[in-house]
Amino acid sequence: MEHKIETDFMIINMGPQHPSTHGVLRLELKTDGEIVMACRPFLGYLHRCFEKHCESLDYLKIIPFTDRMDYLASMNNNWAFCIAIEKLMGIKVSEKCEYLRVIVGELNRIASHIIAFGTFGLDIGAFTPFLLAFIQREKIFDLLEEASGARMLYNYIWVGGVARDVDGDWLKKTKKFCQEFKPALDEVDELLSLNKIFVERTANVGVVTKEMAISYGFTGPNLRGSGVNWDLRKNEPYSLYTKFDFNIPVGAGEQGQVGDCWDRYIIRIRECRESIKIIEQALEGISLEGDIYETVPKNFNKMPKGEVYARSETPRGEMGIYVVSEGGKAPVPYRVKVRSPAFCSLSILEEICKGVMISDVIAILGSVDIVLGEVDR
Amino acid sequence: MVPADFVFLILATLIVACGFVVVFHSKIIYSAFALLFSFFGVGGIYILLNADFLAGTQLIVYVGGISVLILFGILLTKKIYNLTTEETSTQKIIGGATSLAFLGALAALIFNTDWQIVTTTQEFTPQTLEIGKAFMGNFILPFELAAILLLVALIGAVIIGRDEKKEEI
Amino acid sequence: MSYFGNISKAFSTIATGMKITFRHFKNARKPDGIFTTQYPHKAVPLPKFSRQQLHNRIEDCIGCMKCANACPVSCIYIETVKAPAGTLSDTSNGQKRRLYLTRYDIDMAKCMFCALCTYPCPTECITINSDFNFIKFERKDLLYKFSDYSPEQVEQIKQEAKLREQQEAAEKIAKAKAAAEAKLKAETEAKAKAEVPQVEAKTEEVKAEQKPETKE
Amino acid sequence: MDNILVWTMISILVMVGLVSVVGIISIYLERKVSAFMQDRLGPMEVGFGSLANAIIGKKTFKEGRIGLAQSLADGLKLLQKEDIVPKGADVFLFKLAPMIVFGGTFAAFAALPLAEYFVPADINIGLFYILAISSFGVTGILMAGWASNNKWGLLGALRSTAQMVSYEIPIGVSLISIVMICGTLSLKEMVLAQSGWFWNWHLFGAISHNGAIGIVLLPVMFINFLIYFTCSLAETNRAPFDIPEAESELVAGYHTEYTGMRFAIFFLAEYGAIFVGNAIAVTLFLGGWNSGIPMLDEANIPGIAPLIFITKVFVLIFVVMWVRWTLPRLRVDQLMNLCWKYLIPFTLFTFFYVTIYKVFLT
Repeated sequence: MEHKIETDFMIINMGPQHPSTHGVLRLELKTDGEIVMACRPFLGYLHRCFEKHCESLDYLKIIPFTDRMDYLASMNNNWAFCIAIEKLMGIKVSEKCEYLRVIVGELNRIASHIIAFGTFGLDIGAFTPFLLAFIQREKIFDLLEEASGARMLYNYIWVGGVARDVDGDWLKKTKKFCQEFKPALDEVDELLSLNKIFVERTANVGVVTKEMAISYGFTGPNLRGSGVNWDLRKNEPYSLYTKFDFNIPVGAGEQGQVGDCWDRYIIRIRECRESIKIIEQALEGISLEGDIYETVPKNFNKMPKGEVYARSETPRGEMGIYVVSEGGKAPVPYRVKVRSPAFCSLSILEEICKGVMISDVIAILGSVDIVLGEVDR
Repeated sequence: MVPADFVFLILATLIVACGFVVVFHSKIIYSAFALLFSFFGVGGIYILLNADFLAGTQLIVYVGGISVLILFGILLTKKIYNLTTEETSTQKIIGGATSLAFLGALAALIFNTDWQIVTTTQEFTPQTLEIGKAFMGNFILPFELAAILLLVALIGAVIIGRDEKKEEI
Repeated sequence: MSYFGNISKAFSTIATGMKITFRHFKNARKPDGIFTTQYPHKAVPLPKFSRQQLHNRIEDCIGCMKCANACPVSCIYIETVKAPAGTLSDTSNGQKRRLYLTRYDIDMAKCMFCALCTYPCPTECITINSDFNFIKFERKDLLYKFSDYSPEQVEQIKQEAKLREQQEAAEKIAKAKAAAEAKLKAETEAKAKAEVPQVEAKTEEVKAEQKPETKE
Repeated sequence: MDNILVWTMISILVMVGLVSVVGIISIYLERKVSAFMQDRLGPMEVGFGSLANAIIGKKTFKEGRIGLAQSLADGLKLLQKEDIVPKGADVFLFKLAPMIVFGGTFAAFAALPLAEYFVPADINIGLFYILAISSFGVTGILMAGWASNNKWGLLGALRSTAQMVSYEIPIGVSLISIVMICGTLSLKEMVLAQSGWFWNWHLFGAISHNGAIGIVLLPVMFINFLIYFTCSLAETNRAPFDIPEAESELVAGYHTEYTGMRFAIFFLAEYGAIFVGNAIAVTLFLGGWNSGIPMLDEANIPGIAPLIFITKVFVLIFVVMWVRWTLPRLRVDQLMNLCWKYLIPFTLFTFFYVTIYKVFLT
């Protein structure tokens, strides 16, 4: 046919105020009817100058600011920063503190994954699994509040130790939670994972191949969803992770292709189970004797000169902290740079959101699980 | 004046007014919506004439089907928010003259016809049964022919649609 | 997947899901079936260490500024005036208080609830408690003033302190003068015994010594 | 003439009341059902007493404890809200749209047979009329989407129309099977044909028409019922077919820009449409106002017929809500796939089956 009906592309701004952009992300969609021809993410609506801020703050004072980066996994952020500073200062943290860090870190990983798969389900349209999972998240918050004093922004893991000690009662409660959590997770899993509509919506959608994932710097569950077996807890163990027995779930394309949204989703559910395993082992191993403030430095006046890069596995992937210290009597870092996993995950949107439908953009965005606080910092 | 006359006047005004909007409004979307209401009014007239089945069909086919299709087509075109019809004034005189002549001819026909006004005292009877019987009885051949025609049109549409899609891919 | 396989899969998975939601619906009548509570009527107790609101027991505060220095967002404002010894009572853990706290304000609008200020406090007077219900209609109401003194009292204290300072300074100057005079006297006495040129140089030395004393 | 006018006014008023009451009850039910399925409490504070207290400003009545008046209070709140017409919107069409949507639903209420003596408009082609008039609401949705000058609204309207137009086909074909068995389009006669014991319902075949041999229609009728139910979900934009107002995709679809009372009218119309859709299912498949047990029917207990009918409809509405709070949402193309690849072939099959039954077995 020679005569072609001309159609115009419609440019739609998805966000910054939109129910499922997970914060203040703006996506500029160029659509042909329902089909997205191009998708460009615009960031920076939540930029709070975290890195610049650090240059005028004491090392201890930076920790509450790291809470606010990835506000869904504050513990892991605290931890990443502390690992960097401890590496620079050469502090060896006591075993009790490490156990505590592992427990709260993994609890927070579960809480973060609950948000990830819960809101993913919400984006697809299933409301109930989201709320059922949130009940468990509340329980985790209760535990973390008892340990640290806050429900979301903990400021719990300090350089050289942790902020507060826990008692045997808390350990018992955590153990009880672990037992209660398993059936609750199974319920959500049953409700959502294999549901035909859910599978239709997520399998074979937003496929990120192994090569693509690596070249875009994917880390964490997103990378493992694409079939790469890489987890810093196993491959470059820090803290006590060599002691625990756990598996790294890897996407296998059970419902569609390797690296589709369903794979990224199911990895998170399975990782929750592994985290529970780790917590249970840590609860066995921990002893309540010992001082948690033992290795906490009194001040940072004797900070060595130098630079350090440390990375750790947060729920969203590999968080790298780069700190330059001027040393001597300056108790503030000269420069702090954060390599945030969500930022790298977000950058793939432009490539995989071509030729999909508007509903798929939502699914893809939900499945890569970004937190804008961490993207913009 | 009986209520029926009153209703008729309302419906007739609706149809004619909407017809004017269809022709004269500069925004094509208004024309489309007006066409829809015009169809709706015609459906009302059918009810007034005791043709209930026909009225239902009018609603389901013209209002629910054809108008929506037209609206759909308009909404999918580009620049939908300020789409206007082209108004060229080259043919104004000829066009006006033709339509006036046509109107005059129609009027003459209407006034010269000897309309037989039948006043029935019988109750309203449903038409569905009779229509069904007519379709399956005396008029089976035209009915089937229409069905075949529609089928051909349907298949043709599918084939045209497919071709275009192949090109795109 | 086959056509009918698809259908049966859809039916079975949908049935599983519906079963689960119906179970929750049915369990809603049971006491533990519902997770949420009606908040103002029934509140979930907070743990003891919940970090919600900063509080300062002003009678224990010694105005050491450690909390203000520890705050990452600088939301604690402290002003102190030196008090004469013995006028203020000791803190509950036996520390001496030497300063009038004319201003101890915490701006809860700026506070980020990290509780870093509570750790270095030597008298443990600044605490973070679990009272979360401090909603205010205006932002300026979130500036909590802990100081005991009213503005007039503050003004008075400041004036008194100024007076005291002046008095002390004057006393010191007088003392120093007296001392210098005494010295001078002694020296002149000594000088009278010694030779003339040495005297001038010595009086200059005394003057240099006098200066830092008066400054204090 | 006077008589006709008075009666028309009365029945219109009754129907407006019925639509509003149905809307309010369904909204309350929706909130409670969803809450219980998600381990929440749902509305608890606003009882009729507390609502009255709030209105008169004194504490005279006893406060409510299960939030019965919540949706009424919501309605009152929406009435007081500012009525915003977005800049660049087509004001006339923007204001007309909710009326048309509501009008479509409201007109459909007229033909519902609540009881043998209570059919507001007992027309001979009741079923046909309801199908026809509810297609009128589609245009209102298109109008709303276009007039609000919002791209999400437009997308929602397009989706909604495409969905409603294509789902009308399986609905029509599945209902034709029943029409063939009954030989009438009148809803009243269809219900009358199902009186007596519950196995006379069309859901269990055509036993009431042809005796025991009607049982061969049972599987087909089950399929028909399921298909009709699925399609009525799609027709009323309910989950899992709520793509026109998919909250996570299109913000709120065609009523994104609507506020206050206009939004409330859309809301009422939606719940009204759900009621109509399920009322047709009850009328055609589940015996309408017959309780299924002759002892509990109108003949023995006067005045129970409308209650039975409404109860049955609300049971189905509960299922609609249950489905909504369980299932995720389909994508647009999958929705069309489901319609053209699964539902239409099956309805055609049942149609064919019923034809054969009608021709050879009766």
